Amino acid sequence: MDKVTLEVVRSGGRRIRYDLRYRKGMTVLDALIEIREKLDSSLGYRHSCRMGICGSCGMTIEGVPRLACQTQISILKTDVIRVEPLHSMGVMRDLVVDIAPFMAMHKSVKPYIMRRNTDERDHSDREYRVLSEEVRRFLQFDYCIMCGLCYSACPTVALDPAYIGPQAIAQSYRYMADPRDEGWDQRIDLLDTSHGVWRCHVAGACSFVCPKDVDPAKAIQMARKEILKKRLLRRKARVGAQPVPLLSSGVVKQGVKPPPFDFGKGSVSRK
Amino acid sequence: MVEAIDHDVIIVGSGLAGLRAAAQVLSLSSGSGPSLAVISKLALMRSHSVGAEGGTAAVLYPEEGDSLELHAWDTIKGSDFLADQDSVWKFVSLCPEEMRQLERWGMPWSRREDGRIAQRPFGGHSYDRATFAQDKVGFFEMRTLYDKLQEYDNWSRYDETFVTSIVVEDGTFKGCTAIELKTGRFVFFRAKAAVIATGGAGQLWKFTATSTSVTGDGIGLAYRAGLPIEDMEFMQFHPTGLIPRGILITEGARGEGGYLVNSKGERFMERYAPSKMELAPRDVVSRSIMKEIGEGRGFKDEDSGLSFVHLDLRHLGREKIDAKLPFIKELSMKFTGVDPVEEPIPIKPTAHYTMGGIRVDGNGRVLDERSQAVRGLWAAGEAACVSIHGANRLGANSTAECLVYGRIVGEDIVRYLASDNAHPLGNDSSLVASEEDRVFRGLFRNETSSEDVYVLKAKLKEIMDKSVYVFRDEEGLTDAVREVKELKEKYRGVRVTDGSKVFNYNLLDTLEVGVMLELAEVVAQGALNRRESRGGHARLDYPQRDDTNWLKHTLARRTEDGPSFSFAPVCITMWKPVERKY
Amino acid sequence: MKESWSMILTYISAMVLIFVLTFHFLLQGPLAGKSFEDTLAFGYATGNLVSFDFVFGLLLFAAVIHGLNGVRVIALEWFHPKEKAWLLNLVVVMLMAFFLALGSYTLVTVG
Amino acid sequence: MKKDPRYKSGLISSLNPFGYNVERWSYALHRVTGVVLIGYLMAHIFETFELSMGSTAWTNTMNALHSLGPLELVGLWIVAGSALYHGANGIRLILNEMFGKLMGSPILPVYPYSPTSLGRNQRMVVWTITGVVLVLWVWAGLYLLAGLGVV
Repeated sequence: MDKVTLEVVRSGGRRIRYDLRYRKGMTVLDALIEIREKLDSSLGYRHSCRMGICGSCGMTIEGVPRLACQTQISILKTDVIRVEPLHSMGVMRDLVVDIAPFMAMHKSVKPYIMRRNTDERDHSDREYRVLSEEVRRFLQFDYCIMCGLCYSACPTVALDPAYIGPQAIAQSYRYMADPRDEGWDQRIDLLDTSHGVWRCHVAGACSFVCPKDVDPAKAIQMARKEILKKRLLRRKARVGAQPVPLLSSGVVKQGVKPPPFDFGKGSVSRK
Repeated sequence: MVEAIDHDVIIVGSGLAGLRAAAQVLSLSSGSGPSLAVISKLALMRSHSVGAEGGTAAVLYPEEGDSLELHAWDTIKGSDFLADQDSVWKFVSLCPEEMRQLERWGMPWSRREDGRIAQRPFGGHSYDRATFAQDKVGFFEMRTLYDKLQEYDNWSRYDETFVTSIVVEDGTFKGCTAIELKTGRFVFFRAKAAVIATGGAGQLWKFTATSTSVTGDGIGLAYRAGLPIEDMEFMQFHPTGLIPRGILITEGARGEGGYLVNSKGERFMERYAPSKMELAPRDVVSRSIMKEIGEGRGFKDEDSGLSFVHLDLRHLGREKIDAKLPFIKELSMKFTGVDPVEEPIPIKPTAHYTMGGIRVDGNGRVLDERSQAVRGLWAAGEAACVSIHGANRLGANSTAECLVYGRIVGEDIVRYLASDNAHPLGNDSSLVASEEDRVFRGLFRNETSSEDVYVLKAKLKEIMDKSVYVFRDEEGLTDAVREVKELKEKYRGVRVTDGSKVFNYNLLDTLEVGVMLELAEVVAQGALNRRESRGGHARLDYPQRDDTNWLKHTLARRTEDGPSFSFAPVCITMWKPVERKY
Repeated sequence: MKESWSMILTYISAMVLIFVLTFHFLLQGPLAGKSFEDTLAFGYATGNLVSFDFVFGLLLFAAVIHGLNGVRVIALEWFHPKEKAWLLNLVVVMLMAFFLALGSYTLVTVG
Repeated sequence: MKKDPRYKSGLISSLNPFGYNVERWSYALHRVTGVVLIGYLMAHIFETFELSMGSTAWTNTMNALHSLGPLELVGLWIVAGSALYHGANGIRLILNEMFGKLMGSPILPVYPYSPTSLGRNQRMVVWTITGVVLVLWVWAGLYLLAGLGVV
């Protein structure tokens, strides 16, 4: 197959076809770039990193939300590729959708380390002691690049714009499972609302489309378990990880030594 | 009439430096602090900083053999002694605090057995001081900082707002003009303080590890405002860029034990850096790879026509690759169809980091041509040239620089606003009207566009890849300067062909190419002037480093017919330059 | 009143329903040697209600609570009421009360 | 209910599982069967209410139902199928939602990705349920429509 056609849904629902020459390893984003540079400079779409890590180029390709930069045309097994904007989001121009509500849902679950002693968190010089297996309990959910694919694949989001969405709940659980976080109770009350975690019905579409295997469906069920632990089993919040003192001042090992200073040490201001 | 938006502080660029500066301003003045705005050409979490993979250098365990002096020495030696040593000292002493500050904000650093932050070996560092989080350290740092900003409500975010120019009048920053893509509005941000943190200019090259948004706009802002930009000819070519696009394969792959192998199956690095081998600094490794390819010991990729060598990770085994380098495996399988556990990865040096940038002092304040600080204007991260990297940056020092100087700039701004000489918001100046005219009437004139901006962009990238790459010579550089000047001439005939007011990416591309052409001229001309080989700038016709008359920073200022060059002394406060061997 | 309580109620009623409906479907028809028409006979139907009145009471409550909670979930998602959420809850509760009353009346009068 | 300005959102799009994983199909089925069951439950409560009105009222109701002809039995068969699927899938959902089973524990993702929530445990249960429900549904069909399957 040396020719490929992209049928792009433009603003107002117009479907326009573009014919391109196919190159080995060509992705949908390559095709879109070629369209804007050679065929139609008014085609609106977002992109930046072209290596699947920034999350700008989410769109619905062949009916399923995907990242355009990492979707090889060869795996789509069709000569005419249907490209549409992400579902369940407001279209602003062609394939550019409004991600502000999605970002607002992320902010609504307070996704940051909460500590009772915020001064120690913001202005001390210690580090919290966290073991590797403790990191493993939440790290998978920290891989989220906020591309919005799970949000647009979720059936409940399609129905209920007030639903906070799989991404936000997965981030809330990421902080619930972080040993350093002491906001367990607050996070449970934030999720346990009529448009919160209970609106998820385990359709699994979020985990199916996630480009980074963050598995939000799993995070949501674990968040649910935390809520049930609190409501039914009357479980209490555990104390966050404690700061660890800096290493003792005694020198343990002699390291490589740089050559001696040619002048006195210290910063001579200049320029 | 241009609509004015007032803020106390505006941060242009939302990468690591921008977000860290915002986090510092907000956390210092929790609650009633200054009105802060973060302006970004992309949405807030999309900046290229998410692509940083390797690690962040910091002296976390001085008791176990590391020391601030050693980190400073590695950085200065790595920079081929062009770095300003007083800033390097300030930088290395603040790095450890930054690592722990991010840890307290939720950063998922990889851990040692005793629960402390882990570190791993990295190129050019004589101690394993690259703090890492899997192999996506930049991404996790961005996530941590972005999440930290969600705690505060007293700041406003301007996603997808492209800053076209900054207004600096009689040594004071007044504001900046910008286009809001969402509405197409042309706005004038007025502020007492601004930070330019927009990153480097890797997109001047075709084979580059940078995102398509890294076009050096911030450096262009200062350059077009008449401020000097420094050391632009020093461009770092990261040795391992994935064929065919140049996507970055982190140095951590070599840090974990990967080998560089040529077509004869030899680990050729022992010929170029006998002691450090693959973990020599990036300029040394890039030059070695290009020599191997030049002497016919490389491979050839039929589709893209690029020649390359192999990065072999097979001996590391599946467990170690999945545990320590999962993103590398994902990238090489997704973008070049090679599973690093079974086959070696095809790589070639790729344009990666801009050592040069806006000239700033130790506190990140932008300096004008008389080396006086411009009131109310800072720059941080890759866009700035404090010059702690000099001629070549050590791996893992860039994310560290963004964090350290993001914090320094944040603190400096809060101090500046608290002091009485914070000047009132500037009134509308004539520059704003002329900028609006340049952008809208200049590029939207209706007669047909005689030049296609994308053709010019492709030609520029070809030129830079051909003659301003790892190895440069007099003849190639003179051609490059001439051809870039021709492209600039043709750029006058460019018209924006997309008439839409909302999300006009064609206008964005056109403005970006304008900046790229100006910066390319500075890079090519600067490289032509510098008749020596130092760090990332390697001249075939002047292979030796010439400290007697080239141990100085290049400064370029914009004039009507191109950049005018001057020089500035290098601040040597710790070590005199010595011969650099690895 | 947190949303979780209504969901916990739904879950518990669901678990009850699994057992009670297995009884209602299988033990009263196919496994009891009765064809479908036989089960419709007035005598057999009332006999069941009398002898298993407790089981049918449980079945009624679990079914109505679970079912109408489900309706509430679907309505909540479809209309996503902001201020008028209490109205939706009220309507659902009233429906529950009505059907429970009707069902209980049948059980009481027949039993 | 004003029209949702978001692209391809609303009831139809939320229930459209095309191109997605099998769990999304079972979500749509679960919801549809739920609506069928609640409809039948309300009718069934009214119907059994006739029992308390004496045998003549009961026989009239039965005759009214029989007047529907085959529609009545086919309708009941559909309700039986809905109850079977809704119940069986409900067990899977409770295992997931209340007890957090079948989802697997957090892992470090390794490319090529396969989320554990849609992994072997989940799929095994999904397909066993579908098999069991189909078998029972055939039995219900025989029982209702052909009067067979009586033990």
